[in-house]
Order: sequence, then structure tokens, then C-alpha cells
Amino acid sequence: MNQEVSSITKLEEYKKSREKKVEVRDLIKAFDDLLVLNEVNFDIYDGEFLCIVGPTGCGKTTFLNVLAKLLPATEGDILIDGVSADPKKHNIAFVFQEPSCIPWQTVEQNIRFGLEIKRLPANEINKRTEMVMELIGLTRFRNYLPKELSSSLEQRVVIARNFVMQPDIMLMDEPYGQLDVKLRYYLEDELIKTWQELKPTVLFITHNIEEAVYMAERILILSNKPTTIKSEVIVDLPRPRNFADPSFVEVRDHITDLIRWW
Amino acid sequence: MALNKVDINVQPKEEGYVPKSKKKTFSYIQVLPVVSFALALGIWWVIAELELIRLPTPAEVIMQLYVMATGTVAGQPLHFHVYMSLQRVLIAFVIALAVGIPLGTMMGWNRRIEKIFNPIFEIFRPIPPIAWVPLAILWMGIGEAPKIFIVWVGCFVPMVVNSFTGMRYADKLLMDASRTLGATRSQQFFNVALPAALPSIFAGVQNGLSLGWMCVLAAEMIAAREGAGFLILQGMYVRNEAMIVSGMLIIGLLGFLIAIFLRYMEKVITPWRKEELV
Amino acid sequence: MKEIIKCENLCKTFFTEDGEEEVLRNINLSVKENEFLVILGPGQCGKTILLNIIAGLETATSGRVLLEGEEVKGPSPERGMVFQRIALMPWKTVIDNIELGPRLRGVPKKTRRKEALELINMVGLNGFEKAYPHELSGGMKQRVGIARAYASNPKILLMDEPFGHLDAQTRYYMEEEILRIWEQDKRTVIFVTNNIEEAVYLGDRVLIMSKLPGTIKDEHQIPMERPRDYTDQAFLEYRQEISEQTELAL
Amino acid sequence: MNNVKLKNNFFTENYLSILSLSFFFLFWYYLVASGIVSDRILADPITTIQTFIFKLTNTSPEGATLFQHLRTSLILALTGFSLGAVIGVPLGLLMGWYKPVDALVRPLFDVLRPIPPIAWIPISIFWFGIGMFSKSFIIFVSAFVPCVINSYTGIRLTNPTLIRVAEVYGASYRETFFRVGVPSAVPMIFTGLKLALSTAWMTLVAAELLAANEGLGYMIQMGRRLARPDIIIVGMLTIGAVGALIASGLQSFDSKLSKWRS
Repeated sequence: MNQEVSSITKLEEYKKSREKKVEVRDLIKAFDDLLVLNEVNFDIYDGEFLCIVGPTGCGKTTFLNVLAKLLPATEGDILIDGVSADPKKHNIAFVFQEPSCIPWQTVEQNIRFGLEIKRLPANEINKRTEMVMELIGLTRFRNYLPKELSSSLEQRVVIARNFVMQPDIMLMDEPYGQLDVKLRYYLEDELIKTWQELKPTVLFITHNIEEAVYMAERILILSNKPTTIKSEVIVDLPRPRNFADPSFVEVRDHITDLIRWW
Repeated sequence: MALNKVDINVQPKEEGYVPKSKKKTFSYIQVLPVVSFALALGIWWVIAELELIRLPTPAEVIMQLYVMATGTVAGQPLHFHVYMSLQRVLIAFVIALAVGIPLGTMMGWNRRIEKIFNPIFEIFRPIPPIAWVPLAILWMGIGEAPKIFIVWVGCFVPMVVNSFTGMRYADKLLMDASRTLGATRSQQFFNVALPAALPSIFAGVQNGLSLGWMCVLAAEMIAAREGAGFLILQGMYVRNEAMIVSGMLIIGLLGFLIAIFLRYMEKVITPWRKEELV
Repeated sequence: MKEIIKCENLCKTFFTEDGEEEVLRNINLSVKENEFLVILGPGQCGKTILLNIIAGLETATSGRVLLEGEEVKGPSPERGMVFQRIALMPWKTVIDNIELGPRLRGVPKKTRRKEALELINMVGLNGFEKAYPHELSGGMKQRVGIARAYASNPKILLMDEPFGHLDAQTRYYMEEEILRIWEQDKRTVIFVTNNIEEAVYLGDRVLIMSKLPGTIKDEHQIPMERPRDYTDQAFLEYRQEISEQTELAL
Repeated sequence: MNNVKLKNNFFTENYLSILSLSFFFLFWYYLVASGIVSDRILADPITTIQTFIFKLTNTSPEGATLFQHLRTSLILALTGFSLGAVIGVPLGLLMGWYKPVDALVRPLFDVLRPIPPIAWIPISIFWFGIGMFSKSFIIFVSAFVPCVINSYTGIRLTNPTLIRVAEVYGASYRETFFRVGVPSAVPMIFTGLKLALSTAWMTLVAAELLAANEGLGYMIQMGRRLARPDIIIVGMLTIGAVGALIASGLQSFDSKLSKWRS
């Protein structure tokens, strides 16, 4: 029982100590009469690394598209800093699951793509581009075309392109889903390092519980369709985390029990 | 308004993603085609009436079609002209099929055959089929033969080119797969290479037929007493613009029917392919 | 147990205009009957070329491949192959694709039809006999690939990263499926992959290949019983052990 | 399947081609020299070459040198072709991107599309006589249709993920047209241009055969009237060679521009 009580107070303390960045209010999404998102309510805190765990095909791509305002919600809204989210006004970043490098642009041009749309001054674009390429180790590849890159390198370019926007909210749709475990851990470490450096608010969706526990400060668990938030867990393990150490395994098994969707 | 909480356990097919701004113009889209047709007819009528350029009114064209269908043009009824054009295309098309596709496939399959025939073929390939008209007339006079020869050249070249690329670039992976199943060289040809090349061969047939259809018109305009091409040229000589325009509509209709026939044949010959986008 | 396949210091070098490229350097391996051997290596390490040489689709620069003691030249139905890009004949229905091998070898229509239906049942594709490949999902297409290889009644099954293109969820499911099929109709298997978890989940034994020029760097026995669990402690230890051996292919 | 011989010289590779070509020319020469085919309907290769050299600088017998014919034909073809491209490509792109334009233009276009360009010759001569303008109009029509179709298909095949990438960064639908739609359609636009060029070149010959007083089509027509097969063959080979030259020029430009395609 006490484990139950302590986790609630942990949640409250966690939330009190942070400022709200994104609020999702009574979000409903239905295609004709097929309900996909069923009154989704949660907040994301400034600079937080939030993971959302859900089975493939639980409407998570629709969920992210609605969050990014690529798809209109049937009901309810998403607020950034209290204002209704709008790609034109806010800086929304989205790392898609499928490869999304612009094939005819070099790595450097890809990274500048978002900044040019936002019409930032040239020197600001150059400064940020150099900085993020240095941070993610892509300087060597600046003139490569996407077809000359491996799939993991291509995904790092996409991530760099989104970090460089200094986004209000960075949505990530299972970016490492296809990669091998060794490569995945390497890229997860790099992602955490970059997040700690640039401090954006990150919403990372994945079906892999180990990956979520490895990276998240907080985890939301989605139900099966029609999707809603089933439960919420704080992960306050010290970093860098080790997937074999007992407290990690304990949190992971706890979340696996909460999910029970397969 | 609370939506009814529908308990669906089947895997829902999420709606194909349509960029959000495209969606909002959905409402008046259906009306536009009708508007544009009405607009076109209106503009045509106005220009014709005001004699801006010598253009027959739609009514005159319909009248002309009626006259030609019932009466005769240069001594022959309309359906005769159409029949002659189609007959020329058909004969040339069949000969091109019989010669072009085997040559193209063999050149694609066997390097030696390619080395022998390709150089000669490459000399004649860039020459547009209509450029053969003078030589054809010099060789065969102005009867049926030169016209069929020109249409044959038009059909032949695309068929050879497409059959060749279809065979040469057949997916190597499928060849490997058949080899692991124990296929001999000839089995690979008939069971893998040929079927894999079918879509490309069929594209050659389509290009060939549409090119052939163009060539018969040119041949008929230059030296013929009958045929669809002759019809519109005749309209020009007798300065009857209604006849030219109705002739063009007939040619357009025939071209359209040929295209429909080919699309149907594509379903029959290669039923296993996904629907193309456009 | 009987030895089915043996490779004796296989080497492969490609001679192109701009110089030579050594791909494989003295590969020695032997596979026991009904063993599930996994060859694990980073992206570019020649593991696919090694498999193609064993299948007879490519010839080695030097060294030999012995099938039950006899040297083999060129492909043969005893060495069935499942490809990463699946390689089904798009113009044939599922059942015709599976019957292709037997038909090419002249097996009478009735027997090969019966066998094909049994295989369709084995790989769980009942009801899709008449479907065309473009109507099937990735996982289903690969099941047809597996059934097609089994239809040649092979002594050994060579699988070249068969689940490389599937999404994560389908991949986990197909790994279970291939083991179920393999338990039902045991054959010797050489399974090539670049995914460590897949190697530990599937293999009786895992060979680790180095980057170009590919050599066999290490070997690990995986005596765990099946079905194995991705999250159980022993599994994680094997995964960690092998992960340290493999080279990171960024 | 084993590795390619290191050094394969030109002769051993193509001896068959050389043999077949020489046989072809010898057979051609033998046909005329031996009198099987009268030299009034076929010129042997030697005479053809002599006429070619002669025509380079002489205007007889049809009143213009080969260069003058070529110049007239090229000017005509390229004006019609570039007009067809300059109007056809943008229209095709707009039709593919904006539903209203598609709905408005498509019906008209689908009616005119099946009419082969050559069928426009009589009405064009009827309206504009046999001058430069009339022939340019015919060639414009022949180039216009393929440009529209291929540009339309090209932009319709844009990867939807790339559209979402631009929209997430706040690009308007119009801006996405320029930043994503048009560049991704470039390879197909070139397919259209190549097709338009070959159709234009062919239509030009037809137009010149029917009504012209200069140009390559006129030259081969006069060759027939004056029973000069050598002039016809020189004209035909020039038409073929120049057509192939322009096509390969376009091809090299295309491969430079769309080298990003895998």
C-alpha cells in the first residue's frame, strides 16, 4: 500500500516543482463515427523529457498528428504557454518514425530547413546550425546527400533539424524503432546528452518499455483504442541508467504490469 | 455533443492523410468541372458568333457530323474513312508486335544478340517515323503500303526499346530466387524474366499504338484519298472549318477509345499490378 | 549429430576498375543437423555475400563449401533461401509462388498442390491462397517466402536478414513464428542478421563477424530453452555479452 | 558471375557490333552498286556522304544549305517546345497541388488530350496560314500536353511525410508548394520535357512536310519531288542525329539535377 501512497506524493511534488508548458484539454478525435482519441487530458512541463508508451496501432500517430496540429482535433485543444498551439506562431518540432530527410538537400541544408521557414536572420541560422552539427557530430557529413547516409545517420540529421528550432515542444514518434539494441543505446545516450544541453520539452513515444524507462523523467501509459491516458509513473533513477541494475528492472516490470495490453 | 462511445475491436483503417489546408476547399470542388465545361462551351460559342477567328459554333459541328455520317466525303461515307485508318494501324501494329517484341526481348536477354542488332537499331531509332514518309513514297508510291510502313515504324521502335529495357533490367533478385529453386536458364527466361518484363513490354505496346495512331494521320494528310487524316485535310482545302473541327473530335474520340481498350488489356495481361496513381 | 554444411577458408575479393575490395577472409564454419545458427554482423561485413556463396548464387575467390561432404557449385533446391527483400513473383498468387520450386523440378500437379496447401497451413496463411503479393503485408509476404523455401524440401535453410524491413512489432511476432515453424519441421538453418536481440532470441549458436574484410571474430553458444523472453535476466546477460563483441556500425 | 576480367579491351568486347555494322553498310552499298535497287530510289552510302558534304555549303537543288534548313527547323522546334514547357509545366504543377485548379482545368485538358498534335495541323494552317506562327503553334500543342501530364504526376507523387515536415514548421500550403512540392517533382518534369522534345521534333517534321519553304522536313520532301534519295537520306539522318543530340543534352542536365534520387 505504501508504495501506492508514496508514488502519488512523488507525482504531486514533481508537478509542483515545474512550470506547465503544454496542456492537452479533453482531446477527442474521431474519423466519421470511429472514435480514436477518447478525452485525453494531461500536461507537459517545461524542459521535461516525457515518454508515452503505447502498443503499435493504438492511434499514436494520429495522437501525435493532432498534437502537432497537422490533423484538426474533433473536440478539445492543445495549449502551449496557455495559448492554442499553432505551427505558425509556436516552434513545434516533430521527428517522424519514417525517414523524413529532404532527399535533394544536403545534411546542412536539411538542418537549416526549419529555420529558413521561420525566417530567422542569416547569422542566427548559421550559428545554430554549426552548434547543433558540432553537438551531434554531423559536421563531417555536412555536404552529404541523404541517400549517402546510413538510416541511423539520417535519423540523427532529422533530430538535429528539430533540436536547432529550439522548439516549445519536440514530438518524437519512435525514432529508433528499427535500430539494433547496441546502436539504439548509443543514440539514446546522444539524445539525452543533447536534451540536457539544449533543454527543450520532449514528448517521446515508443512501444519499447526498456527504452522509455532508460530515458524518461515521467512516463504516461496509453490504453488500447479508443486511446486515453491509463496511468502515469515518475522515473527518478539517476543518470546514466543501466538496464541491468535492479531498480531499473523494478520500474520496468511495474510499467509492464500497468500496461498488460498484450 | 458527446460522441457515442463506439466499442470497435476491429483494426480501424485510419483515414488517408490529407494535408489540412486541402481539405477545407472540399465543398465547392464538385461543382467546378461542370462550371468549366459550361464556361468552355460558352466561350467557344461567343468566339464563333463574333467571328473573332473562323471557328464553327458547336451547333455547326454537330450538323457537320450528322451530314458526314449520313452523306459522303470525297465519295466515301464517314465510317469508311474511319475504317481505313483503323485498318492501316491494325495491320502495322500486328506486324510490329510480331517483329519488335521478340527482337527487343532477345536483345535484352542475350548480350550477343544485342551486340549484333543494337548498333543498327540505334542508327534508325532517333529518326522520327514521319521522316520516313518521303522515302516510303519514293519506294512504294502512294498506295496503302507506304502508309502501313510509316505506322509500322511508329509502332516498332517503342516496342523494341521497352521490351529491351524490360528484359535487361528484370529484377536480378527474382532471377536469384528462381535459381535457388532449381530453375534452368530457359526456365528462368519463361518463368521469371518474361513475366517480370511484361509491364515494360506492355508500356511499349501502349506507346507504340499511340505513336502509330499519330503516324497514320500524318501519312493520310500527305498522300491519301481516304482516312481520318485525309478528312481533316480535306476540310482545310474546302475551307469548311466545321469539317476540320468535327474531324479532330472524331480522331480524339478514336484515340480515347484506343486508350480505354489498352487500359482494359493491361488489366487482362497484368492483373497482378496495383492501381497506378494517375 | 551429422554435419550438414562446412565452409573451408572461404575468401572473396571483388576486382573492379578502381582496385580490389576484399570482402571475406578465410571463413571457416560448420553447421550440425537441425542446428539454428545465427551469423551476426554490422551492416557492411559481407554476411550476405557469405550466404550467397553458400547458396551458390555467388562463387568464392578461394575456399570450398561442402554439403554433406561433397563440394557444391551453383545453386540447388537442397539449399533453400529466404531473401531480405522477399523476392516473390509479383504476377503469381501465393499458392503459385509456393509451387514454383516443385513445378520447375517437374513434381506432378496433384502432389505439389497438396504439399503447398499443407505449407500454407503451416505458415498460417489459410485463406490467402489466391492473393497476389502486393495485397499482403510485409510479414505475410515473408511467410510465403519461408513456405516457398520449405517447398523444395531443403536440407538447409539460408535466411538473409528476412525481417530486416519489418516494423518492430511485426518483427517480434515473425521471430516467434519462424521458431514455431522450425519446431514443427526441423531443418538446419543459417540465419543472418544485424540485430543482436534477434540473434540471442533465435540462435542455438551465434557467430559474430567483424567489419570488412569479414572474418568470424567470435562464437557464442546460447543454451537457453525456447521460447525465450526478451526481458528475462539471462537473456539480458547474453545480450550484453554479445553486444560488447559486435562493432558499432553508425 | 565471377569477377570481371581486369583489362577488357574495346575490340574483344564489341567485335560483333563492328562486324554487323560493316556488314550492314556493305550490304547497303552492294544493293545499289549491283543495280538490284535503282539509284533513283536508294542512294548508296558513299553518294550519301558526298551529298552530305556538298549540302553543307551548297543551296542547290532545293534552295538552302543543310545549315539553313537545320537553323529554321531548330528555331521552330525550340520556340514551340519552350512555350509548351513554360506554360505546361507550371500548369501541371498547379493542377497537381491545388484542387480547384485541377477541377477547373482537368475536364478541358482531358477532352483535348487524346487529339494527337498532328491533327492540329489543318486547323492551324486554316487559322494562321503556313507561316512560322502556325507551325510554332502546332509544335507548342505537341510539347504542352506531355509537360502538363508529367509535372502533374510528379507533384502528386510528393512524399506526404515531407509535406508534414514543412507544415509542422509553420510553412503555409503555398510555401510548401515551393519548398517541397516542386523540387520533388523535378525528375518527373524532366521525363515530361524529354517526351515533349521528341514529340515536338516529330511534329515539326510532319508540319514541314505539309507546308514549308525551308527546314529539314521541307528538304526531305523536296528530295522526294526531285527523285534525289541521297538528299532524303541526308535529311533523315540529320533529323535523327540532331534529335538524339538535344535529347542527350537534356538527359545530362537531368542527371545533374536529380542525382539525389536513389
